[in-house]
Order: sequence, then structure tokens, then C-alpha cells
Amino acid sequence: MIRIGDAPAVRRVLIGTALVLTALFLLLPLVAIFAQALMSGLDVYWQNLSDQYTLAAIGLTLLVTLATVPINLVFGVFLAWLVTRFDFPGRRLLQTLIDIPFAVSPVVAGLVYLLLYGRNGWLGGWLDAHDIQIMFAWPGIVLATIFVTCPFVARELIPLMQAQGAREEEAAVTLGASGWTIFRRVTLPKIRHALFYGVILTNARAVGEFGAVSVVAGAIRGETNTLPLQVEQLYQDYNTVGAFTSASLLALLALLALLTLAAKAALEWRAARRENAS
Amino acid sequence: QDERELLNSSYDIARELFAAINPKFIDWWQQQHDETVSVKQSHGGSSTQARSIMQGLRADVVTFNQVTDVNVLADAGLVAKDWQQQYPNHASPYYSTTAFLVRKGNPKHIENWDDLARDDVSLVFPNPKTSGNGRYTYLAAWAYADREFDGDKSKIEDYMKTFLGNVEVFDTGGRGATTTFVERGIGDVLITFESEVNNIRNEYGKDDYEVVVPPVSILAEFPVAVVDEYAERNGNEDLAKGYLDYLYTPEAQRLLADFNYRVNDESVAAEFSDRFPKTELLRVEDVFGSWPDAMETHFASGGELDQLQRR
Amino acid sequence: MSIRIANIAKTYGRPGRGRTRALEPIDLDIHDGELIGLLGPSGSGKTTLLRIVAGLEQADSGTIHFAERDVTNVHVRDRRIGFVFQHYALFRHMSVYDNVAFGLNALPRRERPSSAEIRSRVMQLLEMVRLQAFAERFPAQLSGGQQQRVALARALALKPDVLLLDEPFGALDAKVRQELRRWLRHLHEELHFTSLFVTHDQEEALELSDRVVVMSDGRIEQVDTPDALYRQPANRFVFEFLGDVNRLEGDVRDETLTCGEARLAVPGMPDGRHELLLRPHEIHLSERDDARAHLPVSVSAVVPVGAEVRLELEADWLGEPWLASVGHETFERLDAKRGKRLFAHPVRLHRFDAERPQTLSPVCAS
Amino acid sequence: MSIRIANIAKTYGRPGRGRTRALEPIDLDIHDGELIGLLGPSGSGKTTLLRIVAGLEQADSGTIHFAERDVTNVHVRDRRIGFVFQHYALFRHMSVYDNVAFGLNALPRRERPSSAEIRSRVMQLLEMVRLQAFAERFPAQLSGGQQQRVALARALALKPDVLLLDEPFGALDAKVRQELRRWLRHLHEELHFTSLFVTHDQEEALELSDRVVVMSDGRIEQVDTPDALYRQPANRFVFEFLGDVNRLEGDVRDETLTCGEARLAVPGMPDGRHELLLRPHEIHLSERDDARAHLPVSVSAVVPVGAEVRLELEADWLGEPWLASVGHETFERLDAKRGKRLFAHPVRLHRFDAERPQTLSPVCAS
Amino acid sequence: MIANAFAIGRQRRVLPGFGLSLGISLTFVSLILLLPLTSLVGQLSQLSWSQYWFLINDPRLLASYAVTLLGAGVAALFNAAFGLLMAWVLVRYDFPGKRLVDALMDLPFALPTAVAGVTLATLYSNNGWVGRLLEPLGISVAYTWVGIALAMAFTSIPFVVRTVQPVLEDLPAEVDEAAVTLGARDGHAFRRVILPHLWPALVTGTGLAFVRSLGEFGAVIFIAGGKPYETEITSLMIFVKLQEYDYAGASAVASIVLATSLILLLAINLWQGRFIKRLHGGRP
Ligand SMILES: Nc1ncnc2c1ncn2[C@@H]1O[C@H](COP(=O)(O)OP(=O)(O)OP(=O)(O)O)[C@@H](O)[C@H]1O
Ligand SMILES: Nc1ncnc2c1ncn2[C@@H]1O[C@H](COP(=O)(O)OP(=O)(O)OP(=O)(O)O)[C@@H](O)[C@H]1O
Ligand SMILES: [Mg+2]
Ligand SMILES: [Mg+2]
Repeated sequence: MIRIGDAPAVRRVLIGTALVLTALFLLLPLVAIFAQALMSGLDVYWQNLSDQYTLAAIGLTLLVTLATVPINLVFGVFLAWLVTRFDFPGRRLLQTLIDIPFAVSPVVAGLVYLLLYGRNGWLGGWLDAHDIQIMFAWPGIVLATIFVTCPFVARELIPLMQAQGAREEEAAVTLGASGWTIFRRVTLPKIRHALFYGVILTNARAVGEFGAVSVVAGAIRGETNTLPLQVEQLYQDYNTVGAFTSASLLALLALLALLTLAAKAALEWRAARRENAS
Repeated sequence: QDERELLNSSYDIARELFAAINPKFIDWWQQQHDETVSVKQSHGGSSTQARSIMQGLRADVVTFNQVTDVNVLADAGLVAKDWQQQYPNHASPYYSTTAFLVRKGNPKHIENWDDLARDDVSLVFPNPKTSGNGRYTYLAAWAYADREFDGDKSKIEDYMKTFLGNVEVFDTGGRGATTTFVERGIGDVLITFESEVNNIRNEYGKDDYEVVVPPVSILAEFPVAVVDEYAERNGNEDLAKGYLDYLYTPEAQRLLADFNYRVNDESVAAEFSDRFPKTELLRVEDVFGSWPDAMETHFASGGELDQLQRR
Repeated sequence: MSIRIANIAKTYGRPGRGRTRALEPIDLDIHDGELIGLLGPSGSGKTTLLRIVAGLEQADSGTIHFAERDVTNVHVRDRRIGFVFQHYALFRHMSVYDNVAFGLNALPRRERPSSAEIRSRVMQLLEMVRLQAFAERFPAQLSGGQQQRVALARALALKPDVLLLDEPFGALDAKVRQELRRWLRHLHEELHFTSLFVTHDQEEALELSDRVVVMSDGRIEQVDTPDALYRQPANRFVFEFLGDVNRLEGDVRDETLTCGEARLAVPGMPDGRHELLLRPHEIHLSERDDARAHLPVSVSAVVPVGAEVRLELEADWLGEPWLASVGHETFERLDAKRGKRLFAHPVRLHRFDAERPQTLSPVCAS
Repeated sequence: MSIRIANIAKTYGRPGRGRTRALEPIDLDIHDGELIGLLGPSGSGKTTLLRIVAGLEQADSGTIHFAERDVTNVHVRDRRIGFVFQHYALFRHMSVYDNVAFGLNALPRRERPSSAEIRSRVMQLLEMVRLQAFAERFPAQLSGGQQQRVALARALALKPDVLLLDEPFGALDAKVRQELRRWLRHLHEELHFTSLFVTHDQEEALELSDRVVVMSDGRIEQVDTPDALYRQPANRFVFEFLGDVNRLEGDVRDETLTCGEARLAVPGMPDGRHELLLRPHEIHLSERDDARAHLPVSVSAVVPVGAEVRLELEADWLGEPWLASVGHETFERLDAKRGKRLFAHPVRLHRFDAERPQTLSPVCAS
Repeated sequence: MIANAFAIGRQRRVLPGFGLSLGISLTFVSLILLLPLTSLVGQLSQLSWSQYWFLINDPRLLASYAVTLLGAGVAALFNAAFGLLMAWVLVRYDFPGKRLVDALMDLPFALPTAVAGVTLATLYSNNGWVGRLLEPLGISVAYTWVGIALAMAFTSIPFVVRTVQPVLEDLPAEVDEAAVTLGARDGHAFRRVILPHLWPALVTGTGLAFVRSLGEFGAVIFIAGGKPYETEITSLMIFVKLQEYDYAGASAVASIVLATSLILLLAINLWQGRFIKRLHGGRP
């Protein structure tokens, strides 16, 4: 098959350039992080990892991610369904609104939450009076993280669902299926890769978010320190090795995407075998 | 019954310091009151910390590196107005000053503030706009110039302009500036708290750098206060007060000195006298009237600093 | 189940911008058990009408009755229809079996048959569409015709009263198409549901339907049996759409039409300029002209197609060439190779410029 | 430009897993200026062959010559071919004008005509495909037939010696299709390039091609003129693929074939079990049997389609129903409504179980 | 808009879930996205117009706009090129380690921005692993606007790659082939045929990268240098205002960035709608 850019020379140059740039901009930072983390040897690395406060930060980070990802998953799916399956006035505006988190500087994102739920905020007085702690506790961190990561799932799904159209869903309706059945049995299998991808990105961002979280977390060691905050604090405190140890952990979490991607590839391969075996 | 928890909100580079102090305090409290308590730490830029507290971070005590940030809390009614009178030495259990870190052998022969305004010297210190550390540096330089030029404003400003113009990189915080100076190899002089030198040496080795303490510099106080409102709510008033009292005990003072902070306890100071060169330290209040005045005149938007950096 | 469509109209788009009138108000009665073909060019509103009957689209006005029941505001789910989509819309990630079983599995628990019953029902359906052996395959592993049959079986699983099909054979090749058509006809007779199918292929509509609904531009042009449609087209559009058409335009005076050197007796036709239409097989060719017709033509192309031979005829007096179809014997008898000069004798002529369509037979079909 | 395809073979997939033999070694000679149709069922390798000729696909073995030039290893770009894709593959983001001008604009600067020349050439092409008025439209704003013509104009812009078309009319409706076919034929005669087109529609292949290449399973079954193909199919596959087929299977003894109660004289046929095939129009129907043929049938369906009426015939002795096509007159004369009992008289019978195909004429076509 | 949408929602719709998904989406958007932003508006409302005008017109701030826009612009352009290249290479070619490269694309999202900043500064300062090689060439990255652009580019790498990738995967082979049979060289075919198909995705991705870069803070400050008028970014100015407890001022500056971003995004969305409409012949 003849395709553009298939000439071996072009191919080699492009792949070469891509690999060099990837190495420079992505691989090298990764290596640098691990290099600094392992600077004082594996023992120290391990010791840093098993530090009580690092473990607490890992726990909190996982908690935040576990709370954030499902919420954004549900929201993203509903929004994508709404935007791609129905026509209504204001659709495009809605689509733009979900990009707000990209447009807001993370620090400002944290700030607006602080101004809303903080002691002097609109809702803060009431919350304070009822002794409900949102800011400087995990709910605030979760809220800020939800804000920062909410576009990813919808962004992944919308183009795909638009391209796929609603025909199979309509077929399912004519066969009497309920909304949930349609989604579970017809739509979900078609979008699962994109969904998966959205979840990976959401997860990556939720795990790594610093700016917004730092504003609302209060940075209490062992309590409201997420892993990125922990990294920052260790770094500020001249514990470079400790900081990069935690950072390397975050990088590993990102590279979990690698594993999941491999899983995705396997899934695809199986599906492709099924669907095209003829 | 759960044990009581005290939350100490502090500046960002004090994590190790308080990690060392807290267990000792817990023992001390245990001995005195037969009660087991625990202490939680929160660290960040002290303005950020103050802001968090105002917005509801329920810290019982603050141990900051900036008088102004405690003042903000006092203005907000969270801290007693007369907090500086509640503990000795303006409620500052330890202090430090601004010093110079130069490269091994002091190749540029930096001895005093006037050397920093030389053409061939480049400086690194954090941004006075974002960092208390940077603010002290600025004030120290100004105080020096004020004395040197006998209050001649135009000469002071000329000096300050050159001084600021020599800055190679403005990081947002002390740690960033240190990294820039040490790891990136930028600048001839890093201006920072004398106390940080300890950290730097620990991290990067003792031999590659030298400390120069100028004959005259600014007194950097590390104010502490009880956040009355929250301490009350948390039922920690006695504990909070006890925590701050503890910082003035010889035991704590020794620890602080060991972390390279200067202390007022005379016996401890004597013990560590070889570590801390004698130098004349000026109080901000003496040179600039008061902290609020200094802030207003120099650091507010459109203030002296902005004017000096204008081009 | 009979279907009554009354005054159904549909406009797409929001007021203000780019509105498309897809259906003018339409009335149509479909009898119980009929197999109706919706025929029309692209964009004539066939799919729209079908989808409105299905309940997949909301009409702007009008009502739909299934027998005596007003279903205008009944949700698709509850209309008991089966719908076969143009490109099948099979669930790609499900096996053939699961596709067919989908509707049964989607029933509320109370109504759902036991899984053994579902199994036997699905297998019975697959047997009916002759795909028992393919139950475990995925749609992509089937040929187009097989996919189409799965789509049918899926639509029939819930025993619908009404079966709606959108271009059911659009993407298949002629042979498979032919086979499926026959098969659908049998199925229809056997299960006795009411069917409505969309097509833009005249032959398909004529061959398959009890009655054909010819549509254009959102309007119904004619509803009739295939035979009546072909013999008595209601208007020129229907006539032209139903097959190849040759055109003859000329001035009539004294019951004779003249067009260049061509001459044709047109008994009973008023004087003036007229346009007459005739179909390829309505042209009789011979080596002689006669008193009634002098239409000299020369053969410009010869295309033998199956049982007949298609001839392209040119003449100075003709704007665009004519197409004639003749049997092999006639072809051989006339030795009608390229360049051969012959005379055309219209067997039948159609006229649509009068108040009502008119058919003339100037020549005895001898 | 003549094309010589020698020993071209192609297998898809890597050794080891799921290899598909798409083309057995194939030889084919195409004369200068010919219009050749590649006909075959889905998956028979038509597209593969076309793409290999174009240079879009690399053959595993064999050579391709354009006239005397060996182009086997010449890049598509340099073969001077025009290619029309099945779904047109128009550049959707370009106007019709830009689509057609694309090839000209892509020429290296030295060879590129001035922009005024390009303009006039493009407008000339658009005029040729009768789309001058649509130059500024985008493909999505055109009907299928119009898009197809743009695709043709685009392929012709560089004055190719060879025009290759993959199912050029596959997605169009019958009327548009018919019109485009005629138009392509004219264009071909006018510009005199060599054309090779793929189709799975027998009628299209027969109507359009100078010669038809019938393919199945990666092999060439027959290459012949439409007429010869229809009259002398090389084998059963070709015969069956070229139209509807009725089957008659029975035991022959003493030159008489018996099948249940049916009886047919088959002069010259050896004894034994035989299968005979005949086309719908090769069945003559009458109300009487005669000495040579006793084939009683009953009409099970009547489908009038245009000039002819198709009858489905059933009988106990028949496995699957027969299809007969008769003229309207015959139909009326016989009064052949459903249930009517008639006798079939084969006009011609085809036999493929002998060494070479054989055609019998048991009845005089009276 | 909301009232309108509900009015339409009353019509019967074939696919289920309009009400539910509209409800959830609007609730979510209101509570999570819009409600917090009202506090920004609340802060702004404490300012008079002239104060607001004065605030956002501060020359130092204007200089920071310039630096930020330059950095974000360069970062976005770099990402447009790099993202396009990566998407192309990942979709069109097979090579060993492809999966790893693919996974690496998401790294910037997972790293806390500060770690990214420190690491980049480590690598690209004049004594860093890479900076050392660049210095002899007279290229300084760290503490110049190049560093700012670099940090911004790094943190927004996934946007372009991940938006272009699916579109490129979707592009039928016939598009390539049609161009080649018409004699187009690779470059010409890419520019005139493939690129236009990728435009919407590429512009969206680049737009998102740009917008994200405008707001980036953590990664940039470690490599920016922070010199007044030279390497101060707008986010830093917001940060400074916050340090001064000047929420209104911070909100004012933030509102500028936010408005710029939203207008850009809306413009892209609208443009895309038009573009896609054209490809679909007037139908949405
Ligand atoms: N969703 C829609 N939005 C806007 N206009 C539409 C929509 N669907 C159809 N139309 C328009 O309504 C008219 C009728 O369309 P419809 O799909 O019913 O035609 P059709 O007869 O099925 O044509 P085809 O044979 O091409 O499928 C056309 O002009 C079409 O452009
Ligand atoms: N890229 C490919 N990879 C693997 N197998 C292929 C590929 N393209 C075609 N084939 C296989 O090669 C055989 C011939 O395919 P080809 O597309 O040439 O058939 P065709 O005659 O054009 O059929 P159709 O009428 O369906 O287009 C088929 O079995 C097909 O599955
Ligand atoms: Mg339709
Ligand atoms: Mg093909």
C-alpha cells in the first residue's frame, strides 16, 4: 500500500527526529528524576519511600484520585452523551464551558474555591458555623482536583461519539432497550477505548496536580499533603533526594499508563481479531 | 479519649527544625502535665500560610519568618493585637540575619554590602515580592546604604538600583535561589539567611562555599504567636501557649542554635559564639519606622521597589 | 396491523437558519399485511417518513395510527415495530446470536422469556434467515447479505406488527440482492406483518411491493400497484423516474408532428408545440418507414445485455440520442450494427403537457 | 496505451498468520483504447488487480507493461494513470475547482502550466463533466452523481494514458448510474484513453465494456466481449454470475430427461444424472405440453417489471422455484395469474458437467 | 440558555437520557465550574472600573503579558509541530519502543509542575546535561524566555498529540492514494491534503496548549529567572498579588487571562463548527 511519507528515507528521518525530541523532552527528564532519586543509593530511596509522611501522602493521593476519577467519569460520559446525541440551543457554549479548567491558572483555580468555601467565603461562614471543614481537608482537595481534571473524559469522548453517530443506539431503542441497557450494552463497548484514555489522562492529572491543591490543602504534614505537595515540601527543605523519590513515584504512576496502554492494545488486538477475522 | 493535637503552621524551610523540636516538646509536656499530645506541622510560604489560616486552616500556633504575616492575622482578629508583647524579644524566640554565601576562596573578595554593587559581581537572592527572605535582603541593603550615605535618598537609590541590577535570577523563594546559585552555578553571591547556610552545607557539602557575614546587617526575627481563636475552638489554649513557652527553654534554644539560628538565651549563645560572628544587627522598626511602614513604602504595588526596578 | 398516516409534515432545522422542508403534509393508508415500497430520488423524504412512522423522528404535525391506536405520541420502544437500518446498524461488538437476542434480553424481567426460551427463539430466527451456523460470528465476519439477514432477524425477534426497512438492499450486489428480495417476500407472506421499505431503485420497488409510494420533494406523487404505476403514471415525474425515457419534441399541425425531417402521425392531438415521451421498449425498429411514421435514425452504439440488446439511436432531428431495446432475434434480423440506418416506429407515446396524462398508440404493435 | 499484465500474483498478510491469496498468477492483455470491465463477486480480487495496475499495491511477482515500458517498479506518481476511487475520495476541504486543479498544481514548477492555463484547463474539464456552475461548491454540497463526475474530471486533469476506476457507480441510484455510464462511454470514445473499471454488477459490465474480465477467487474465469460472454460462457461460474439461472436436474435415458413427473427430450445427451441450467427468458410458457417437453408448473408469484413480467414458477418436481420472464402480451394471453397451471418449454439449455460447456436447443423458438 | 434548553427538552426525544444528562451536566457545570468563578466576579466587583483599568495596565504587568504571550505562543507553536510529528509517527509508523514513546506523551500531566520545572532547569541550565551542550552554541535556555517557553511546552505536550492522533487514525488511506495518483509529491500532498484534514484537531490542540501555557505557574517559575520586565510571567504577578493579600488585584489579572483564554476557545469552537459544517455540506 502506498501512503504518504512511506519512503524509507522520510520515514527514517521522521522517526529519528521524533525519537530524539522525545528523548530530549520526555525521556531525559524522566531519567533525571530517577537519577536524583537514586543519587544516594537504593537504601535511601527505599527509606524515603517508607517515610511515614510519604506513605500518608501516597494514601491521600490515592484517595483523591479514587474520588475524582469516578465523578469525572460519570460527568464526562453524561456530558458527552448530551452534547453528541441531542441538539439544543447553547450546545456549543456548554462545550466551551467545560474547557474552563484549561483556561484557569491552577493557582487561581484553588483561589476561587478558597474564596467560595473559605472562612470568609460566600459559603464559608455557614460551613464554619456548622463546623464543616471543606477547605484544608480532603474534600477541598478533591473538589479542586475535580475542577482541574473534569474536561478530560468529555474531551476524549465527544469527537469519537460524534463520529460514530447514534445509529446503533437508535437500533437498540427500536428493540425496546432502556437507557441504561443501551448505554451498557451498545454505547459503552464502542467507546471503551476513548473512555479508558480519558480515565488515564484524568488519573495522571489528578495524581500530579499541584497548583490548585496547594492553595486549598493547608499542607498539614501527614494529613492534607498530597504527593505533589510532599515533593514540594521536601524540596523546599533541602531534601532533594526525598523530593525526587516522591517525584519518581509520580512518574511511575504516570507510566502506569504504559501498562494500561499495553492492556488497551491487547484489548484492541482481541477485538480486532474478533471483528475482522474474516 | 483521643490525645490532643496541636497544629503548628510554619514557614517552608523549617520542616526539619520542627521535626526535631516537636518530639522534645512532647516529652517536655508529658513530664510537666502528664499528658500525651501530638504536634502536627504545616509548612509553606508564610504569606500562604497566613492566608490559609485566615480562610480557615485551624492552626493553633504560628511560627513564621515574617512579622508582617503575623500582623495580618492580628488585623483579622485571629491573633491578639499585642502579640509581640506576649513573649520575650518581640515574640521572637530566635533570630537570624542576612548573610552572603560566596564560592570557595571568595574569588570576588566580597566583604560588605558595597561589594555587591560592583560591576563585576552578580547576585542571586529571592524575589522580595514573593519571599520574606528576599525582603530582608532588600531591607538590609537599604539599611546599609542608609547608614553609608547618611540618609541621602538619591544616593541610596542609586546604590539600590545597581544592587538590584546585579541580580542575575529572581527566584520565588529561598530554596529556588539556593538551587540557582549552587546547582546552576549562577552568580557570585547568594544572599540569604545565615541560618540557611547550615542547610546548604548539609546538602551540598561544606567545602565548596564560604559564608561572609557583613559587619552590618538586618535583624531577621522569627515571630511566634498563638492563634487565639482556633486554639480556643480546638481546646488547645494551654497547649499552644506551652509550645511557644517551650521554644524559649534552654533545651529548645540549644536545638535552634544547632540549626544555625541565633538565640537570646545567654548561656546557649555563649556556647555557640564561635558559630555566629559578631555583627551589628539593625531592627526594621528602628530603620524603617515599623513593618507596616516598610511594607507600604517599599514593597506595595508602585512602592520603592517597583520604582527602583522600573526602566 | 394497518397504518394510517394523516397530515404528517416535517421541517428540519431551527427557525431562522437553514430550514429544510423534508415532508409536506402527507396522507397515506397502509392495509394490514401489505408490503409497501417507498420510492423516490435522494432527498425526497423517504427516510424521514419511515423514521416518523417508527417514532424515531417527531413530526411537526399530523397523526399516525396503528390499526385503531393513535401512536403519534407513543415512544418508539412501545410501538412494537421492527426497524432495519440502511447500513444495518448491527452491534459490532456482539456476536450474531447476541445481536438477535438483544431485544429479548432487553425486556423487563417480568416479560422476559427464560434464557432457554430465548435461546430457542433466537435459533429459530437464525434458522429462518439461514444463519444457524453463524451464530457465534461477529458482524464484521459476515458478508453484506448475511449482515442484512441478521438485521432482519434482529428486527423480527420481538414479533413486531410493523416492519420498517430503510434501503434494506442498498449496499449489496445484484445477485445477493435478488436472492434477498425473494426471501423477504416469502417471509412477509409467511409471518404476515405489515411492511414499509425505502428504496431508490425502481426495479426493486416494482418487484417487491404490493403497492409503491412514489415520492419527490417531500410529496407523494402516486400510490399504486407496480403494474398500475407502470401503465398509468400519474405525472411526468413518475413516468421519468420509473425507467429510461426518450423524448420527442416537435410541432403538431393537422394531427402530424414534425421535427426536422422527422414526421409522425399523432391522431387526435391539438396543434402546437408538444413534447412526447416513450420508453426504450416502446420503440419498434424496421428497415422501412411508412405513412404514419417517418423517423430515420442511425445506430450509434450496440450493447447486448442479457435477453435484450440496447441500441443507441442518433439522428439530426434528435437533441439527445434515443435508447431502444430489442430482442436478440429482432437485432439479428435487422443486422443493427453501428452506423446502420433504420426507422423508428413508436408503439406507444406518452404525453404529460395536457391536463391529464395521456397515452397514444400511433402504430399498431404488429 | 496498451497494458500487459503478466504473471501478477498477490498474497496479503505476513507469512505465518492469516495470509489471503488475493490473486493467483494472472495474465491479461489490454489493447490501446479499450474499455475493460473487471467483473466478479466480492473478494474476487478485482480491486487488488486494479490497484496493482495503478501501482498503489505491490505485486508479489509478475510484471506490468504500459505499451513497451515496464512499469512494474515505477512509482504511482510516475505511471501517468488516473484513478477514480470507489467512494470518490474527493478532498472534502477543497472546492470542486481545487479538487480538479490539484494534480496540475502538484506538478513540479518547471512543468506546471501558468495559473491562467490551469484555470482554463480546469474550467474546460468541468464543462466536459457539465459542472461549470459548481466550481465553487464543496464536495459535500453535491449529489453522488455530481461527486462522481468531479472525481472523473480530477482523474482526467493530467491527461492520463490509462484510466482506472474502482466501482465507479457503486453508490449511485439506478437513474444517475445509467446516465453516467453512457456519459463515460462517450468520454472514453472522445478522449481515447485505455480504461479498466471494476464492478460487481453484471449489467454494468456488459453494458459498458468492450471486453469483460470475469474474476472469481483471484483467478480470471473468462475474458470476452459482452456478447460472447453471454452466449458462450466459459464455465458454470460465469454463466451463473451473469444473470438469473434456473436449474433442472434429472436422469437421462434414451435422450429423455426425467425428473419426477417432468419429462424433457434432450437429443444427443448421454445417459446418466445431469444438471441443466437455463435463464428466465429462455423459458417459453404455454397452456399445453407437447411430445418434447412435459414440464407442468404453477405460477406462484407475478412481478411486472417494466417491459416484462417476471413469473415465479413452482412444481413438485422442482427443488427451488423457477423464474421466467415474459412480455406483457404473452402474460395477458396466458392470463398467468397466481395459481395458474402452465407448461414450460425450454428454448435453450446449458450444460456444464461435460468437458466443455454445451448449449442445447430442444425446442424450436417458435 | 437554560430555560430554552428545558423548553426543548419537553419535546419527546428518541434516545433516552436527555433530561438526566442535561440535568447532571448543568448541575456539574454550575456547581464545579461556574459557582467558584462567581467568587472571582465577587472580588472584581469590589473594584471600580478605573481601579480595574489601572490595575491591569501596570507597565510591569503589561511586560509580563508580553513575556507570557510570547512564551505561550512559542510553546504552542512548538507543540503544534512536535505534536503533529509525534502523532504522525505514532500513527503511521511501526518501530521498536513505540508503545513506550506513546506512554511517555502523558508524562507531563502526571508530574507535579514544580518537579517538571526543577527537572527542566536541571537539564537545561548552562551546567545541565543538555544546557552544557547548548551553551557553546550561544543558546541559553534557563532563565531566559526560551526557558519559559520550554517549561510551558513541556507541560502542555499531551494536548496536541492526543487531539491529532485519533483524527489521523481515522483518515482513510484513499486520501493519501488519491493525492499520489494525481502525481503529488509527499510534501505537497501533506500540505494540501492531509494537513487540512487535521486542521480542526491541530488548532484545538494548539489552542488548548496555548491556553494552558498562559496559566502555567509551577513549572515556569523554576526556569524563568523572574527578572522584572524580562522574564516575569503573568501567573507570577497573580501570585505576587496573592502574597500581598490583594485578592481583588489577583482576580483582576486572572480575569484578563481567563477572558483571553475563553474567547480563544470559543472562537476555536465556533470556527470548527463552521469548518465541519462545510465538510458535511451544511448539516451539523
Ligand atoms: N437531520 C437532518 N437535518 C436537516 N435536514 C435533514 C436531516 N435529515 C434529512 N434532512 C433533509 O430532509 C430532506 C429529506 O431527507 P431524507 O433523508 O428523508 O431523504 P431520502 O429520501 O431518504 O434520501 P436518500 O435516498 O438520499 O436517503 C433532505 O433534503 C435532507 O437534506
Ligand atoms: N489490505 C488487505 N489485507 C488483507 N487482505 C486483503 C486486503 N485487501 C484485500 N484483501 C483480501 O484479498 C481478497 C481480494 O480482495 P479485493 O479487495 O481485491 O476484492 P474485490 O474483488 O475488490 O471485492 P469487493 O467487490 O468486495 O470490493 C479478499 O479476500 C480480501 O479479503
Ligand atoms: Mg434515506
Ligand atoms: Mg473492491
